[in-house]
Amino acid sequence: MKFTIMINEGPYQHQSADSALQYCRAILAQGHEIFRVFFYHDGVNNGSSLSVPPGDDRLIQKEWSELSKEHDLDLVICIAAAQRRGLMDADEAKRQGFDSNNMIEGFRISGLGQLIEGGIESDRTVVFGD
Amino acid sequence: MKFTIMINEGPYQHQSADSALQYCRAILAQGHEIFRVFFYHDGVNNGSSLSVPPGDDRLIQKEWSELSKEHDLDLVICIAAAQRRGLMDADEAKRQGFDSNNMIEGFRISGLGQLIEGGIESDRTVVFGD
Amino acid sequence: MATKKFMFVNRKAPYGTVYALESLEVVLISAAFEQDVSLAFIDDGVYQITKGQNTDGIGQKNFSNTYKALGDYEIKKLYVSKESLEERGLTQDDLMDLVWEDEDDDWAEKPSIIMVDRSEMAAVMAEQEVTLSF
Amino acid sequence: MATKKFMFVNRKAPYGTVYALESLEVVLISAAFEQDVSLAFIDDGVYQITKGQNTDGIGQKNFSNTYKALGDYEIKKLYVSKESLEERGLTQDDLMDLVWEDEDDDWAEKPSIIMVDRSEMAAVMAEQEVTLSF
Amino acid sequence: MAMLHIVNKSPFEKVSFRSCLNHVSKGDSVLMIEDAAVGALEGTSFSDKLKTAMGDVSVYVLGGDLAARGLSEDRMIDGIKSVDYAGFVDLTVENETTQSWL
Amino acid sequence: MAMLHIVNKSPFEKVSFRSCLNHVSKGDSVLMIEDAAVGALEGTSFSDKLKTAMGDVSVYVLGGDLAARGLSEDRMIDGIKSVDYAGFVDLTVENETTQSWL
Repeated sequence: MKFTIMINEGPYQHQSADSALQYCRAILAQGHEIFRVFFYHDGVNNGSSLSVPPGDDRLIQKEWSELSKEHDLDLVICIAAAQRRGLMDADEAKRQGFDSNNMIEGFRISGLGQLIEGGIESDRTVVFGD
Repeated sequence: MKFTIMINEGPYQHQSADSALQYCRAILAQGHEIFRVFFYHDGVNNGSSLSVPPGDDRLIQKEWSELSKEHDLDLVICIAAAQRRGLMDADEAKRQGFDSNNMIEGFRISGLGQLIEGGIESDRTVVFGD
Repeated sequence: MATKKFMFVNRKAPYGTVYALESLEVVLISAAFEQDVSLAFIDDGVYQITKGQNTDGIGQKNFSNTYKALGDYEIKKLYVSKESLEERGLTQDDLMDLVWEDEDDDWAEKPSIIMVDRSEMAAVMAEQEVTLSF
Repeated sequence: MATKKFMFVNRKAPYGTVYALESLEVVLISAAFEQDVSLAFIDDGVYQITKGQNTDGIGQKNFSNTYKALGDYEIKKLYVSKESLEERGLTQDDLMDLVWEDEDDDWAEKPSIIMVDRSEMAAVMAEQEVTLSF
Repeated sequence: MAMLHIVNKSPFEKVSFRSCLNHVSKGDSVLMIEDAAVGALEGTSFSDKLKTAMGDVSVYVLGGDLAARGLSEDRMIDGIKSVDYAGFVDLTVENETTQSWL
Repeated sequence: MAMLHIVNKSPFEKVSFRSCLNHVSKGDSVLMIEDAAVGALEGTSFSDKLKTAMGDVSVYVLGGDLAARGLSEDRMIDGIKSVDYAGFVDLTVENETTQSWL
């Protein structure tokens, strides 16, 4: 069965990013397919490359990044939400004239249509938020 | 009268950053003093330099930055909260071995003691959050 | 592409959080995919479509007029919870006059707001294939 | 530096949001400033100090033991709302046994948890000089 | 010492406003900001609770937040005063302490 | 079509859980995750409301979230089933649709 997941909150502040991560792992463990994970609102901050939590804490952004690599996941960050919150990849940073960028490997930036497409193409759409 | 303000939420997602900004402007307009503004939890994201909201929307991070310049405000970002969320200035980025940094001018990074000190040294401490 | 029944559930007041605004951005995009779109306004979500919103005092953009454009995008099923209005001391008169134009009826303006009680809202929700909450 | 009455108000459950954890980090730092510190646990904040917390299933660090260290930092006034416990089907037996050692009484262990009803909690809150909420 | 209690969440959505009213002291003030502004209206499922509290405390609303949500001041419970941000600062100064009900 | 309703907020803090129960259809399922897990307990100010709903819907709780908050499963309302994340996925598969009550 094919799933699309939407995540509305950033890492740490709310549990939704943790819950969604565990849920995605369980989907994959059962042999189902994840069509797309769409990060919206503060959820875009799950794609930050600059987090350095205390050594005994989880690094949620890296866990997403590694899960993406391992299972070739399509992790999509909403561009409009990302621009509001200051999350950008190298291309977007260049386009905007910034020296720095802060998007971790394994994510890509795209538009809201990707969320609707996910809803259409998937058998189940599940939302995690506040 | 001397004020310390704590802000617990990032820009856009919650109104608290907007409310705090308006409140700080009103404090200054009445001739009171702002001893410190302390950004905690997701509030650290108010210091992001990479935001590019739609042209007809406010840029909250820049408004803080400019208010700071104009009134020589002490805007302090909690280092522990900032590390969890991937917000860092150039020095911290260098120390952590990152090529990029994302803290806007007018803020500084420091520890939680700055919040307690603000509470002790100020006549009023006001919290904005979710 | 297939056509599915999409519902956008709005439970939160505007301006206090960004959800109402960014939800509306998704709704507008969904129009381009020609899906069967419904919106639900329950609990504090009913404040999103009150008339007379004025944001001069809070430094945020007033986006309430965007709801008036939904009809032009063929988004014309806005289900509003009767009980939610009542609890908040509001009536339908407090809501914006949201309409769509029926091209099969000489472009007559027809109301987009559909007042429903809880059991009717539950029945509408039960029909949906994709439900997005913000 | 002056000594002020600081109160940290905890109204939220742990793990669902970060506030409980990051509030505790502030409380620990406050100890270094030798202030007159009180904590209030009301509403869902009472879940922060339940005993037997086990976070194996949710991928987060269990930080509940940190509350047990508060006594060592001379933080020994933890006001817990009776009504909040009752509404949640809990009693004081469900809370961790939080204590401090009284050096003026041969280091006897004394309870840090002070059960109060609403009017008592209101009276404690009214005495504070700096109230931080998370 | 009088305290300014700041509430920012709708009383129809979260329990924080009720919790605030359960913990105020006589002579305190309550200020509604952000989503809490909707609590100022007369004739709601919350208005009786607030009116009862108004025997002991003064209640204010940030007018800008009320207007943003399309609600006019003439629909407020009698006795609630509307203030702007300058008035918010004044309330903070007049009361010795503040508590935000997050 | 049966729907899985996912609630993640404490019924003592926010209205979303009650709102969910007011909008379920017979044969639907309700899963409590994150802070909503505390709603599973017997003998609370919310338990009667949930037990009434259980005449029409099946109710589940994510066991890990219950345990994290120090609450043991033997204190749950009779008839609530504890699941892990694999069980969460199963519930999503068994029900044709999902709705998250944020």
